[in-house]
This record gives sequence, C-alpha cells and structure tokens, in this order.
Amino acid sequence: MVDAVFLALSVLTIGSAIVALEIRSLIYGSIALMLTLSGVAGFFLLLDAPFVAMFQLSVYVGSIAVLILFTVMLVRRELIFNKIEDKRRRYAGIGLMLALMLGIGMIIIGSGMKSMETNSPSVDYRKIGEDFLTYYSPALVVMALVLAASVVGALTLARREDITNDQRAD
Amino acid sequence: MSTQLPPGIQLEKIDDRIMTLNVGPQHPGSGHMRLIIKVDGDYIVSCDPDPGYVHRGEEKMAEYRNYIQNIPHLERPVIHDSSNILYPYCLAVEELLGIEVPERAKYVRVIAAELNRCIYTLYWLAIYGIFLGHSTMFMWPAGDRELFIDLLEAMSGARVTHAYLVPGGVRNDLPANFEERCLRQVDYFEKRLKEYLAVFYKNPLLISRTEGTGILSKTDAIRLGTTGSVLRASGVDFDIRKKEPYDVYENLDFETVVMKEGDSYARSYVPYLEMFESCRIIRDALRKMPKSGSVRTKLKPNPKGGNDEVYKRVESGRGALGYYIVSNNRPEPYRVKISVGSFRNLICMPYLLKGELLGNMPSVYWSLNYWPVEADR
Amino acid sequence: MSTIAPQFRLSRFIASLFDIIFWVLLIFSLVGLPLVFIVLFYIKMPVVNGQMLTPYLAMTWMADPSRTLPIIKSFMHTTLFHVLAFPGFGFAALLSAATIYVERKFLAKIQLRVGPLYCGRIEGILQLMGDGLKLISKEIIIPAKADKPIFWVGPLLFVGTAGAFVSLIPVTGGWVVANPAVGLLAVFATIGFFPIISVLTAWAANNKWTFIGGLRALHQMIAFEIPLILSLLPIVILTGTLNLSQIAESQQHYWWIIFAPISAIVFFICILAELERIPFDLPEAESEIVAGWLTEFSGMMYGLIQLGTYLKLYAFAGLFTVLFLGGWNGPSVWPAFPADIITNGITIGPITAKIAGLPLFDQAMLNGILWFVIKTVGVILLILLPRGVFPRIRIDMLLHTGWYKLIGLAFINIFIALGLLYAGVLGPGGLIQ
Amino acid sequence: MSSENDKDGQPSGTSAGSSEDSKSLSKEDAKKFYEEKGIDFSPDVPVKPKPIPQFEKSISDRVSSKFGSKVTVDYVRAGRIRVSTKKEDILDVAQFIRDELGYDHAESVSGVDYPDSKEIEVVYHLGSYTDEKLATQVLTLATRVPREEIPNPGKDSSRMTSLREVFYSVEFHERECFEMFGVYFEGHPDNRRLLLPEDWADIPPFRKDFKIKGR
Amino acid sequence: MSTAGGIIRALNSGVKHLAIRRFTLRYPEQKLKFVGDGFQFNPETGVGIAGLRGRHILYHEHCTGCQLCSVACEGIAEAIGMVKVNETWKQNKKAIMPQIDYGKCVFCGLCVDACPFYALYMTNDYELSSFTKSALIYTPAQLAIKPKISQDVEIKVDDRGATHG
Amino acid sequence: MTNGLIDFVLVSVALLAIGIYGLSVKRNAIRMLFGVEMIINSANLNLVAFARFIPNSQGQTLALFSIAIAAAEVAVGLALVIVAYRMYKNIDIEDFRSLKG
Repeated sequence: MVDAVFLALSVLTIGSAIVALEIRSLIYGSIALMLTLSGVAGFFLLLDAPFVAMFQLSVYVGSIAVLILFTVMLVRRELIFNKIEDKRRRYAGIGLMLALMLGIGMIIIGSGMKSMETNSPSVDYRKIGEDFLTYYSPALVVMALVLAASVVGALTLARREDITNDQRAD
Repeated sequence: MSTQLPPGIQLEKIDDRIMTLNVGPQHPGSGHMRLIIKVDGDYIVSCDPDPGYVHRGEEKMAEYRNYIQNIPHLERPVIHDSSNILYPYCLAVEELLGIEVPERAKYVRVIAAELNRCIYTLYWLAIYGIFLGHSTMFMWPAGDRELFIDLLEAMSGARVTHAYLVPGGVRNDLPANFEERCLRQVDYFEKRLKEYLAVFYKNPLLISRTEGTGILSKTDAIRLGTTGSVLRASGVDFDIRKKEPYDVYENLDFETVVMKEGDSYARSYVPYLEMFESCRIIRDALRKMPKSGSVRTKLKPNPKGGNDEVYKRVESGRGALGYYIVSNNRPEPYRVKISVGSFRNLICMPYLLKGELLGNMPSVYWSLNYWPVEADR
Repeated sequence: MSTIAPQFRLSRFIASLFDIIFWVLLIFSLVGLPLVFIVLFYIKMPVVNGQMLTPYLAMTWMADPSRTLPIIKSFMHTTLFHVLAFPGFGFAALLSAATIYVERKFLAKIQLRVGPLYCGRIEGILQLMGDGLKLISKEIIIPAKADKPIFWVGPLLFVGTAGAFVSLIPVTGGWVVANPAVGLLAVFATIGFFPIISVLTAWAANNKWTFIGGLRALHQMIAFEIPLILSLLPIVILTGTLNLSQIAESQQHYWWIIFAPISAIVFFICILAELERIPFDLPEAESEIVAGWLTEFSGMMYGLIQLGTYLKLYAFAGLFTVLFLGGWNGPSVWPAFPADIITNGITIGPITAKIAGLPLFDQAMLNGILWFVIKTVGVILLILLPRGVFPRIRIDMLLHTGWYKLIGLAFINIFIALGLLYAGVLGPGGLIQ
Repeated sequence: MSSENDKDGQPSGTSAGSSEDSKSLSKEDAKKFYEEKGIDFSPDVPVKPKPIPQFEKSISDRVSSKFGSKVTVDYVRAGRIRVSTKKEDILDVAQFIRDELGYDHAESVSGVDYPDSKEIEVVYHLGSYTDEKLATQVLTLATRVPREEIPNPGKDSSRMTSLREVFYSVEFHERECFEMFGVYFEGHPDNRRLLLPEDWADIPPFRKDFKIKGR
Repeated sequence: MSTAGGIIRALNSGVKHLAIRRFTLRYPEQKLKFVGDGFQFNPETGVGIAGLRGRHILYHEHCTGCQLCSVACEGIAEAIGMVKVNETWKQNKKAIMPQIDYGKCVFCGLCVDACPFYALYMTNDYELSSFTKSALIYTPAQLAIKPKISQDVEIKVDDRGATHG
Repeated sequence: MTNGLIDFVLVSVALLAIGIYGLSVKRNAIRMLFGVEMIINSANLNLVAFARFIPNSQGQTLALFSIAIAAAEVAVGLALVIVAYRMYKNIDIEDFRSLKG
C-alpha cells in the first residue's frame, strides 16, 4: 500500500527536517529546510494537488528560502556556524517529541482513519479558483491585506534609519 | 594607534557594515592602479586612490640622458598620445636652447598632435564603453582609431610610439599625397563619429546611467585644480590652445567645448565633441600649411642648456601637460618635472566617488580622463 | 617518477591477453548478464507490433534492418528519448550551441569585426567545440576557504534546473517531456530556483566579489519575477488554462501578442533580466565586480554554468514563442508525404528506394517543429540584439524598473484582457474562436 | 656623448653582442670624430636680451612691494614669473598670491635637489582659471628647505609648511614630493606614500645621491 | 516616449551596421601597405624621409665604424653594439659594424638620425619574432639583406564604410 | 491511490513533533523559525491529505491560504531577527532580554 516514492519522500522530508535543526551550519540548515519543503511539495503531488505543490515550491523555495538564506548571510560568519543550545533542555525536547509522536500516532492508528482510501477522481484546480472567487472571496481580500501589511511591516522593521542616501557629504 | 607603522600602512577599524574592496591593480574595472574603496551596502563611503603600480621614474631617467635621447622614453607614459606628451618637452627645450622652428614644422606638429589627440580620445572612449558594459562602443572606436594610426604611421614611421616631434621641428617631412589621404580619412571619420550618437551618447540607458552622477561643480573644479575635459565639463572655459597658444594654434580656426553640467555624462561628452574640433583643426592646418619648406632646424650634436629653467605647457588629451626643466650647463637636464593632467585630476577621485553607488564607480572613474600610466610617470 | 620500460616479450603479451579475456568473460557471464536481467525484470518493456519486446526479441530484430523501424519508433516515444534527445536536452543543447555561435558572429557583425574565423575552416564554425575542449581540459580551481560541497554542486544544480525548465517547453503537438496541468505555475516554480543557486554558490566561494554578485543576482531575479508572473496573467485569463500545450493550441487563429502586446514587452524585458543579459547583466558586471557570482568558477564548472545559461535562454525564448507567438502553429509549408512513398518507396526507373525514416515522422510534427524553431530563433536573435547596442544599467535603475515601471505596465494588460473577456470578444464562448 | 660628463664614472652597460675589440674603442673616439669633422662640441645658449613685459612686471612689483626683502623675484618673462621666498614666509606669500593676485590653483609641485648647497628647492607652479587676464600666466613660487645627508623622511629637518590650506589642489603633489624628496609638509592631512610601494626602504629616489642602476 | 524613441534608434543603428563592411585587417593573409621603403635620413639637411620604422638595413659600403649609432642608442635602448666583421672596406679601417639586438630595440630611429654616412636606414620589415632570444640579435651580415616584403592592403574609404582591401 | 490517508497523517505528525522539538529546544532565532515552518507545513499536509480523501476542494484552498500567511509570517519574523541582530549583534534569543533599543 505504501509505494517506494512515498517512502523515499517521507525519509527525505523527515530526515532533512531533523538535519535542518541539528546541523551546525545555518546555511546547510536552510538548505535542509528547503529540502523538507520540497518534500512536502512532493507529497502534494502524490495527493493529486499539483496546483498547491507548485504554489508551495514557488512560494516556499522561491521566496521564503531566499529570505532565510539572505538573513543567514547577513549574520556574521561566526554566528552562522555557532550552535546555541542547552543540553538538559535538549533531552527534555527529545522526550517531548517522542511523546507527541507516539501519543498522537497511537491515537491516529487506533482511529478509523486507517482504512480510509479513495478512488474518487482528484479535484481540478479550476475548482480552487472558483472557491477563491465565490465563497472565500472575503477571506481572499483579507489575506491580501494581511500580506500587504506584513510586507510593509517587514520593510519598516528592517529599514535602516541611520543611513541617509545623501550623495554629497561635504 | 601606534606610531611605529610605516607611512602608507594604516590600521583600520573593523565594522561589519563597511566592506573594503580592493579595486585593482588587477581588476577589469581599474586601470593599472588600485582604488581602495569602502562600501556600505552599495554606497561608497570612502575611496583612496593608490597609484604607482606602473611608476617608472621617467623624471629620474631624464636626468641621465641628453636632450635628444630623452625623446623615446619621455613619450612612454602615454604612448597613445605620444605627440602631445612630447610637445611641451620640445617647446621647453627649444626655449632653453634658443632654437627657432620652421613655419611648416609648426603646422606639421599641430597636425600630428591633433591626430594623436583623436587616437587617445578614441582609445579612452573605447575603454569608457567597455567600462559601461557596452562592447560595441569598445569595438567601434578601437577600429576607427586605425584610420589615424595609419595616418600617423605614414607621417612618422611608427604606429604607436611615434617619437616624431623633436626640438627644432619634426623628424621627417610629410609623405607624398598625405594631404589628400588625411582629408579623406578625416571626412570619413567625422561621418563615423556621428554614428556613435544613436548607439552611445544619445542612448537613453546611457544618459540615465551617467547623468547626474559624480557632479563636480565649477568652484570645486577650480579649487581642486582639475584640468582638461574635466574642467571644461564643469563650465570653465580654459583651453591652453586658446589661452596660451603655442606654435600656430592662434592662426587656426576652432572652438573650445564647454559644458556646464559637470557630471560624468558631460565629462565623457566633451572629449567626443573635441574630436570634431580636432578634425576642424586638421583641415584648417592642412589648408594653411606652407606647401614646402624645411621641417627641422638642425641641432648641434650634443646641445647644452644654459643655467636656466623653463616651464612650458600644452593641452593634451587629458588636459594641461607641463614640463618644468631645470638645466645647469650640461647636455642632460638637471631636473625634469612632468606635470600631467591625469595626476592633477586624481584628486577628484576620492572627492567624487564618495557617496556614489558602486555601480557608478567605473563611469565616474573613467570619465575623469585618467590615464594611470601617465599619472604614475 | 620515470621507470624504464621492461623489455617486450611476445609470450607474456599473449598470456596477458588470455588473462584479460578470461576475466572479462567470467565477470560478464557471472555478474554482468544476471545484472542486465535483473534490471530488465523491473523495467517495463514496450509492446511493439503486438509483441512484448524482450531482450531476445530486440536482438533478433536488430539483426534484421527492415524490422528495426518499430523499435526506433517505440524508442522515440519512451521517456528516455524525450528527456535526452528530442524535445528535451539534446534538442535544446543543439539550439543553445547554435545560439552561442550565432551570437558571436552576430555581435561581430554589428561591431564591424569578423568574429570566430579560423576554427573549422568555414567562418569558425567549430569554435564552440574548441572552446568546450579548452574548458574541459582546464584545471578546476577551488578557493581554499570555499564551502566545497555547495561550491561543487552549484553548477550541476544550475544545469539541472535549466534542464527542468527546458523539459516544460512543448515543441510541437504532443512532443513535450513533462506536460503538467499547471505548466505555467511549474515554470514559475522552476525559475524560482535560480536565485537560490546563484546566491548559494556566491556565498560558498567566500569572495567579496562573488558575494556582491550573488546578492545582485538575487535582487534582480526577485525584482523581475513578479512582473514576469503578472505579465503572463492575461494569457491565463484569456485561455483559461495553465497548461502550456493547451495555451499553444489555443492560438490557432490569433497570436496572443495581438491582444497582449504590453505583456509581451514586459515579459521580454523580464526575460532579459532573468537571463542576466546585457542591459541587465549586473550580476556579472565585470568593470564593477570582477565577474560577479561567476568569479571563482573555472574550467568545466564555468562551462556548465554557461551551458545552463544558454539552455535557459532557449527555454525562455521557447516560452515566449509558446505564449505569445502561437507556438508551433503556422501555415503548412512542409509537403505532405504521398501514401505510396511511405509504403512502397520511390520508384525511378528500375530502382526502388525506400525511405526508412518517413514513417517515424508525420507532416504535422515536422511542420510544427519548423515553425517553432523559426519563431524561437527569431526571439533568440531579438534577445541577442541588445547586447550590441546597450550599455549596462545601474542596480538602482534596474530595481526601479522592475518594481515600479514593469509591474504597473503588466497590470495595464491584465485590465485589457479582463475587458476583452467581459466584453465577450475572447475567452470561452467569445466572438473569436 | 654623455659619457664625457658622466659624473659617477661608471661604465655604461655594454650592449649585447659587442665584441672584445669594440671595448677598446672608447667613447673618446667618438669625440675625436666630432672634432675632426669640425663640429663644435660645446655650444652655448645664445643670450637674447628680451624686453621685460609690462603686465608681468606689474604683478611681480605687487609681490615685492608687499613683502619687500622677504621675497626675491628671480625673473620676469612673458607669461612666467618666478618668486622665491624663505620657507617660513611661504604661507603668507601664498595667501597673498591667492587672495590678492588671483591665482587659484597649483599646476605642479616639484622638488629640485641641490646637494652642493645642501638644500632642496620646492617649486610651486601656480595658475589661474578665474581671472581671464592671468590665463597665460604661470607664477613659480619657490622655496628652499634644508637637506640632510642621511634622510629620514618625516623626522628630519627638511620640512616646510604645507600649502594645502591655501591651494587645495596641491594635496597629491605634496604627497609625491614627500616620498620622492623626503620633504615633510607640516599641516598636510595625509602625508602617506603615494607612488612608491609601501615597503620602500631606500632613500627618497629623486634625490641626486640615489643612483639608477648601471649609470 | 523619448526613451522609447532613443531605444528604437539605438536598435535601428545596431541593425543598420549589419550591412556595413567589416573593418578588420586579417593580418596573416593581408598586410598593410606602407609609405616608401622605410625611414631614411638625410644628414645634409637634417630631415628624414617618411617611411615605416621597421628593421634596419646596413649598407656595408658606407659604414665607417664610427659608432655614432651605438652612442646614440646608449641612453635609449642599448640595443646596438659594434662587432668586428671579416670584411675590408677602405673607409672602415677598424672593420667594426653595428649589430642590433631587436629584443631591446624600441624602433625610435634615432640611430638612423645619428648616422652621417648614409649607411643605416630602416626598412618596412616588421615581422621579427623568433623562438629564441639569440635569434633576435641581427649581425651586420643579416642587417645588410634587403627584406622581401609583399604588402598590398591599405584602407579604402567609400560610401559603404572603410575596409582593408 | 496506493497510499492511504493514514500514511500522510503519520508523516505530518512526525513533522509536527520535530517542529515542536525545534521550537522548544533551539535558542537560535532562525532555527526557531525553521520549527514554525515545519509545523505549518505539517498542517498543510494534513489539509491537503484530508481534502484528497473526502474529497473536496476546500482543503486545498485552505492550504493555499495557509501558505500565503506563512510567507507573510516569515517575512515579519525575519525582519524581527534582523532588527534584533542589529541591536544585539547576536541571534541567540536568550540575549534578547532588554526590550529597549
């Protein structure tokens, strides 16, 4: 029931997620995060949602990964390779992670989701467009406003007040 | 800050926002010199020119050679403008030794100097083009330069290092049918020059890129003692050919090109317009030149200068070019100082580049008409 | 370390030959053949003429030339052939190589030069091959403090991404490597990878010039990606599909450049910027930042980047053709094959010549390829032309152009397209089509 | 020909391929050849008394009337005036020249080494852009600073006041003069090396006791 | 709009140049034609005769071994040395003649100016490259040979542009 | 579909747990953002998976909304990181104690 592509994708996704958090260099961490996000896009393709997959790729890999890389490269070189963490907190975190995985995993396996399979045809991406423009159109407008506000906010935050672009100093 | 450091080496404050870039001496965007540029983002915070990469001590060498032997090596700083860099030397030595120059030789010298000015300006323009990423503007002037190189080759016998001007006139007479050939090629060249307009000078991308960058005001141009096209682009009408005419320039019909803007576009446009004036001078000189006559006053074999000094200057492709020669009754000069336009314009570089974008660095730098080899001497 | 060659002995030579033959046979029969069969067990073989193609059958047919045609035909429809040869990498690489040669001659012509002249006797036609050989034979120099894994993988990723981009371009009806329903979105997703690769390699080279160049590439590509996407929205609005093949087919009567001329201009400028070609080649501005993010590349790594760049050039030109210039649609200029020639061959007097390749192609396909190539070459020449006449612009002008002017211009055409759609001129159920 | 006056007496570099025989033929032979040909070997500069031009005379008179014995007017020719002064007074003279006479920039700053009188002369050539009448004029302002046998640039007694405050354009020229002659300019903001390499450890190269190799 | 007009004019100018003749001199196949036979000098008048300053030619029958060329070169390139030759000329008692090292020569032609006996001139030959440094040293015997030169191309200017040929 | 819904949900649970681990353990501001991204992606994966198996289109629509919001969130988050880095010259959130600039 589980085919090879799915297995490979899940190994890629989860493995690179762990790598992203644990590797020393932040640059490699960002690359691993990109791999995780691409893996999720691969899952979307498996789920017959190519529109979401391509959107995921172009938004996450095309812009968010670039943003993260850009920020990481702005940081001093020592900090990129510096690992900041607390050992006790780390063990607690691993415990929490395992507990979460096991707990929710057991619940899900125990639930009726296990036998859920489908043979129905996949949803056409045109349907999503219809959704956007009919039922969810207020949400679309709100989302556009949120995006605009966040971009303006980010620009305002990251702006340097101490630099003035005057051409002639003396 | 310790005082034990040798002069020239500085400790610098480390700031993670300021990045120091060594532009040159081996960098496609510098000549044979180094610009130590500090950038903050894309803005240049400070610029420290560091010439001297091709310093050869021409002035020192001149103290060991007699007045004739100095000719081939004194033209080396600007081989593309070799007639013009020899011109003040010849004038100075003539005054020092009291030599009269024949009338025809004066005209021939003017023609050689103007042809050489065109050669230099075209070469400069070619590099200006490639500095702005315009490869066509590298190839066209470099090709059209061939016209003038051929003319000077017919005149002097060498294609680049002419060693044509000597104290007392020129080395040899013009070849047969030179006038006709020169006129034909100058006519064609003027036609070619007009082609540059659409592709380069009137190109909206170039205009928007260079206009308003690196502005040198008129007062600053005077205060900094700039010269040549940099000065004239800032609105100062000063051309030694007009103000202090040497040889026969007072008889010839030409005008000084002056622009008011003082930005890098104006600085690059003035030499271009001066090429038209050069063509005019060449035509006029060919018309007014005596058709026959001597072109060289015979010198004594090893002439000695008196106990005197002389300062002569001409207008070269890069501005005023002066020779200060001190002699002390010997066949060799006691001291030769070459005051070159490039070195005088060097002072503009830190002044103009401060606060500019890094992308403006090539255009501002090369619009200063700066020839590193000449500045180093 | 030089050693004197041992004296030649025939007996030892023969013995070593037998040795080699023995080991080759042994390894082939015990390891090689089982491996081949294991692989073939998992690979689905095509069905040709109603027969499953087994290795034995394939070898049988190969022995008989008259029966190879079905194999070739079936091979031409495998994914491998699609990816490597015709609509994919081979075709694109061929066009890219031609582009490099044409660019050099074309530029030389504008600049009153000669261009490549001696290599290959005829107007330097083999110059590219010589350059490639030179690049391959050059040493690859890695900076000492570079981040080696990223630095190594950068050029490969660049070519790979460019190849992925090429695979999305439909050449003619049905001939496309990957034909997803959301093809245009896939294009956007693919070109989103380029800035990451350039900024990563630039960072990895650990050089100030590469880093400045990488940041410039990043700024430039991000700034021009948005007008690029916006300029294609009118097409999507008018056709109602994201599939590139369907978009190309929808232009059987009218090219979209008629209804979206502003979009075409915006898209063309964005192509120039994304390709880092001359008015916008700031990431490689050699007079400011030595060679930008390519400074530290040498040898074949640089060659790979160049290959990727020209693949990208072909892909963008093809995309322009597909979106605006009607794709492969065009008048039928390719003569139809008479049926008797396909079946019986040409009979001239006593000789009957069978043209072997004819059943592999059909008229529509050849016609489509012809028109596609003609249009793409035209677009490529238009992309090459600015290099001859424009200087490089400055980074602030570039960003200003991208963020302010082009986005505004792109919106104009979106409104035009919407107007056409609501007026009922175009689109589903419109007057035209 | 120059060998006659070769002061360091070193033999000049022999040309490639010159055989043993040619070395025996010294340069005296060349000189002898000239004498045989009757060519005058010691030409003198013809002295032509020129009239002193009026305009230049008026300028030099203004300088000498202002400063009296502090300055000496060395010569007045067409377009050229030379004024020399003591190094202590040069700032005042320069300020007067700039403010009253209208010279506004320096064309060059050159040093001349005089080992015999143990002095280095620093020569400023001043010109004017603003004053139309002065366009042909170049005023030569000279001063002399002491010269030490063993130079220690920047720390010995050969130093003078920088004219950068008066003529801004001398900035790079004075830097060049500093490294080439070892004259330290007090008040110059940036007395660093310019043309020479940063690790130059020899004496300032344009002094007369710095010999070019082989000559 | 002027921007668009300028862009179109620039593009048009670029396209127009596709039809203009190429300017490149294809050097090994084409060689430029020079004025005269090379740079010569008339010591009587002190004026030279125009011509290319290429490699020298030495007329053994005029050379007196006076070394003036060598002395003139001393401060410039130090390329000329005087060597003994196995010839007997009555004007050249010492039997020395100039030998020129073209690895050092700067082709200024001042040695030609210095020669008072019409012995040393320059020719149109400029292709002097060699694989060894020693092959660049031309002995008096080599200098005496008149070079064979085929130079036939000069710039032609017409309506369709300038071209070599 | 050869894969059942449970497979996707399990992967998403794993991603969620790793994200929570990163968020709780790491003190590096950028790495904490990584954790947030993983959590958001696990949610998206769930949305799309359920939408596929129910089947309807609204799951995908919501996922698209979520991606867009995530982009905005990352932009603001990274701007905050840059500001904090400029103030403290560090990206360790333990150092971000004082709220004064």
